[in-house]
Amino acid sequence: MLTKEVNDLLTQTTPGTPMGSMFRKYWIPALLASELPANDSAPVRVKLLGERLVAFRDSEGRYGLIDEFCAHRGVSLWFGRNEEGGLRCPYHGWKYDHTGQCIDVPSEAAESGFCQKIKLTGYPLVKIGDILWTHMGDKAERPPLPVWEFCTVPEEQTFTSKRWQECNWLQAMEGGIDSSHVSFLHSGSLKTDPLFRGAAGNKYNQQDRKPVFEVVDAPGGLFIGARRNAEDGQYYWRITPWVMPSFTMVPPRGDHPMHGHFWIPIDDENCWAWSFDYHPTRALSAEERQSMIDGYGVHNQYVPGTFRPLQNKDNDYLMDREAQRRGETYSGVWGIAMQDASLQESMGPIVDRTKENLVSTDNGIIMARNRLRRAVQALVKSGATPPGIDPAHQKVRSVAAVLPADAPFVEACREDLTVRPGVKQTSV
Amino acid sequence: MLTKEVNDLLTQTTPGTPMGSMFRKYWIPALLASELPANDSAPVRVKLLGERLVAFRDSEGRYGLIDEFCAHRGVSLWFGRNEEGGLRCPYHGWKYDHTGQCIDVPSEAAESGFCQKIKLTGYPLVKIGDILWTHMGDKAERPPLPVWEFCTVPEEQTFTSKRWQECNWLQAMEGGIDSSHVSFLHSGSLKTDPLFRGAAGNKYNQQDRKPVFEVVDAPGGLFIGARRNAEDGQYYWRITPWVMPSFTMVPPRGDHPMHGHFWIPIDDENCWAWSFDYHPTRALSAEERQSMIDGYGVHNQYVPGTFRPLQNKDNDYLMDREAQRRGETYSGVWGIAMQDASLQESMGPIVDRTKENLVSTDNGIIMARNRLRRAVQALVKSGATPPGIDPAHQKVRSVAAVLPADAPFVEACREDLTVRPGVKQTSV
Amino acid sequence: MHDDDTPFRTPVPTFDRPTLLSSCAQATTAEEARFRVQYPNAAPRSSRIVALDDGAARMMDDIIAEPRPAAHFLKVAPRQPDISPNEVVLLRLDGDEALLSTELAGADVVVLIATSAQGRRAAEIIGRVARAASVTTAGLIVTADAADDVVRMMRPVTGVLVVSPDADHLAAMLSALRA
Amino acid sequence: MHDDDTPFRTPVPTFDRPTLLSSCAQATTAEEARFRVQYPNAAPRSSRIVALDDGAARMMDDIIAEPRPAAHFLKVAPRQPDISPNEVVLLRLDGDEALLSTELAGADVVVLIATSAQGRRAAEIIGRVARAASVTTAGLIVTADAADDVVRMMRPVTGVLVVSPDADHLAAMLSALRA
Repeated sequence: MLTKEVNDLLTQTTPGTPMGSMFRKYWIPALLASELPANDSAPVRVKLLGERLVAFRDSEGRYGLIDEFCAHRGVSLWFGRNEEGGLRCPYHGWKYDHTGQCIDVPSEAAESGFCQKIKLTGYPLVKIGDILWTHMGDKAERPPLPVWEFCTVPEEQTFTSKRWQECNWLQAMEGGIDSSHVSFLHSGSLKTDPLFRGAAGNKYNQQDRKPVFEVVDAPGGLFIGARRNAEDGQYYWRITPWVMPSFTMVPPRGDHPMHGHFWIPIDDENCWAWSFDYHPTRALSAEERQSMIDGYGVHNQYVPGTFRPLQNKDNDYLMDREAQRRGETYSGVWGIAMQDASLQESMGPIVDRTKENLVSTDNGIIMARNRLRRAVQALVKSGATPPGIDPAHQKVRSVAAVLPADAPFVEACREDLTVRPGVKQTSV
Repeated sequence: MLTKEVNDLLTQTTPGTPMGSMFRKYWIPALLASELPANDSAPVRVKLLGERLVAFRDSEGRYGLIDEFCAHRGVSLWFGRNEEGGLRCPYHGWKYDHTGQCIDVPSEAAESGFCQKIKLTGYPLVKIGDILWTHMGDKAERPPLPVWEFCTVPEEQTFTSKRWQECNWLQAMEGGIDSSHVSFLHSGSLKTDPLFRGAAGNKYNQQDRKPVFEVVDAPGGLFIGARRNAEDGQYYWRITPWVMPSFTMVPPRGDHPMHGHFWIPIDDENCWAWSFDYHPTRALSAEERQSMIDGYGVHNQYVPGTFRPLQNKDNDYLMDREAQRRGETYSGVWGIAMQDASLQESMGPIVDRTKENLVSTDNGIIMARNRLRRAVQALVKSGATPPGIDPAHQKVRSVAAVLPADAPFVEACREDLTVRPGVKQTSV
Repeated sequence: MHDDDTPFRTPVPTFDRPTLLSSCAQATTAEEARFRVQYPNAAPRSSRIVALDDGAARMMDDIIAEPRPAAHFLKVAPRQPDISPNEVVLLRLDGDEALLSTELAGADVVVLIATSAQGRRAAEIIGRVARAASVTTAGLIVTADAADDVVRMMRPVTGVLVVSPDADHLAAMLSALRA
Repeated sequence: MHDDDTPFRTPVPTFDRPTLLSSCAQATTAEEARFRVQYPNAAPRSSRIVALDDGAARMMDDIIAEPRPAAHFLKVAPRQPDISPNEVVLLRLDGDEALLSTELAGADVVVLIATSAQGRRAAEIIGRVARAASVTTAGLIVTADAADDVVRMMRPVTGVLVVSPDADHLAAMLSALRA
């Protein structure tokens, strides 16, 4: 459990909140590059950390992420005309460039310079990989651009999706570092999902449903090791890196692509679950890519034309009690992603952690919360740079390996847990 | 901008608020007469100025507008049986007449006179034109019945619709007196709408997109003149009357019917946009009436069976970016009414006017707000009768005219701005 | 050309449009409205309010109790020495003289107040010089009469004109414009 | 048997599912969340926190300012008389001696804290006896070094292991576990 004060501290990210200030220190995913496919394409509403913004790509291809509402009367610029180097409000024709600077107020003489006095908030948008990244904090303290491996490998080796999750970012993220639910909730999927099945390591998961956890502090966050019995007194280890504030990677299975997540607050009661799949050294096969598009693995299907999952709380996640009974799915909900999301959403928009009853296998979550709390408090107190901003912290991989019984897993896998260009992942 | 205090003063109309008291001085539109088509027809829920009411037409054809909830246990009388001269609650049979007087409590002996002790709030409902009007204020101070021209001409000359708008009444009303957006937001519609196209005056709108405004105080409200350059050094004037609290008329185009609006608070975050079209001296043609029914001009299409616009915030107003690009519509939203409503709703349920940045072309809105503020404060302070109640204030028309360069437009059009029975509108 | 030369095309609204996460449904709730515009999105404006005649000067005195740091309140001086056809001598609140050319430099908007046609010559110069300098002008005529001559004086020199018998519109306008 | 021997079957999501009143849609609103768990749904837990070495004992002293009535804070005594191969002598906060067997009776969880391999023998006994008594064990290693030997000591005797250079995880863990 957490006290109400700490629960509020970690879950609230709107402007002016401590955790909101911390998220504003990082480059975070804002939208898929495919959402702004061409110069002068339709603007897109973006809500991040409680701020209402509109993203657009101007006539010269410059990306802009600016305040959604016109400074004149507060109309949404989503209705705007994206043309001739800026976004024009359709109400009285005020026009803004990609930085949010007002560049035309038709009712005033152009020479008066009135428009120069009007400036909307504007954040940068930078395309790296499939994603447009933004930094919503102080321009003077803008950190280096992100170097996560999944978005810096060649494009044929990577695939990214995002889905709307209807709960606070923290309870979604906690699912990403909670290895102890895999043997239960996702047990059906290990058999049937084309992006998981067939890996040699799967048998350890299914033979030993009581993994033992070790949680090890790392400069950028944590390494969470789950060990199961393997042959000859050795252990099968699945190692999940968590990098602050909200990057997680799932341990690999065989030569399947590696995958992971970013959990980004939309507002305090909604978040984006970003999901990626990539292979460090080879292109994704056509079948793999199609499976990802079809919603297998960590991805999902959508309500057409939206980023809302096809299975959502309004249709009970298309729960199938018969499939649950037959054991094809453990909870009756199809797909890894929605198995997690359905349960996390059912916990409420912001779970009340004063009421939970944690056990010692929850120590990964306990440690992560404590790291977040410490980093936020250090930021508030002394402006300390939070972990995860240093590019070295971002160069991590997950690992699946069989190790001798007494080997400390982080030391034994030091190199495997680090991005090594041209070297494939360590996996079983 | 407005201070928070004045913004609250002007936008809040629930019982006991100053602006709520002012609205309760006027006869206001409550519902379309067609909503109560016959004696003993189904009762209709009506919410006005934050009050929950139910309207019905009793067995003798008397209209009633009474408190929605039964005095016994609070059941909604919308479920009631409208029969035998009253509305009977289906729960325990309490029955009310069209004034709200309880006339039967079955559990009590009729002789006890118990029911005479029970009286729900009841307001008058009077049919004038297509509308049932109500007065929700003190009966002793009931003003003369409304005499607006659009509802006193013969019925074949007039058409009225209403639509639900999901924002505060004031920001909807401000759109009605904001002439400076016409050259932008509605520019596509002037070409294509059958209720606008073809007027000689349209060319002035399109040739001169920077109108100059003059705002002139009038006893009942304002006259807002927008002048554009015409031939031979003359000006093309479009004159919008605003009568307090919320009646506006659009300047006419050619011999097209004249139109205008009432903006009536449902509660603080919703309002009814009433829209009328009439011709002072001729019947509407079948084509014109059909165009109005089809949602052209200031009218709109509906979600079937409701007064909610077919284009609404849940479907992004069926925005068409291709039509926006082709220039058929300026914002991509179809129809004058929904072009306005979409932007006004995007400003939020009650726009925060402390944050806006007005310019001098917004002086019509600035003046109207100041008139409302003064009238409310005078009412609170000394009980002064607000403008717009005097029938003389209601006998106004909008005008479109070409005038000499130095003519004061109100003086030059004194007669044209006044209702003259049997004389058609002044229009170009 | 006539407007109705354009062929009329009826857009066909349909129901098969999805509700996007980013839809207006999310865009207009009371809860999220709290988070709009958390910062000053406009630089302070600098305005000059000029009383063109004696009645206007009295009106102005009535409203300057409220401090408006970005506004200069000015009156046309009774004596106008013949400096230049483009110059007007103005008086600051403290009685010091100021030149129109100095005051216009750095101004965003000039509000001219008139109660009569007394200030015709000054109005003509201020309007002409402000237009040349691309400074927005607004006019407020406060008079209970028909005021034809005042309208004739003010219309050519202002970008927007307000006519009212009530002096309190001046304060409302300045406040609304953040002047 | 291989996992992929199982025939692959694609479930077909459909749209023809009604939203029930009892659907999750109703179950996950902010309003209803207030009404969850209105009563104590868990009995108090009883925990034993055991410092295995001197560094761990100093750390423990730092956090016990906060009262934790359901927790017993214990240190492995420096002198271990040879009572039994299944017994460890512990010291309570007040300096009194307590036996492991006594302390384990009624305990829900034992948290072992180590900063070095100094407490190897005590750790081995506590882990073995706790497992036999079905008492959950958790280990916290607080050390800035690689700590191979401490991991080797703690891994066989704990059900979950946390390794961190920061002492403040102890307080966070105890609080999170309601210890």
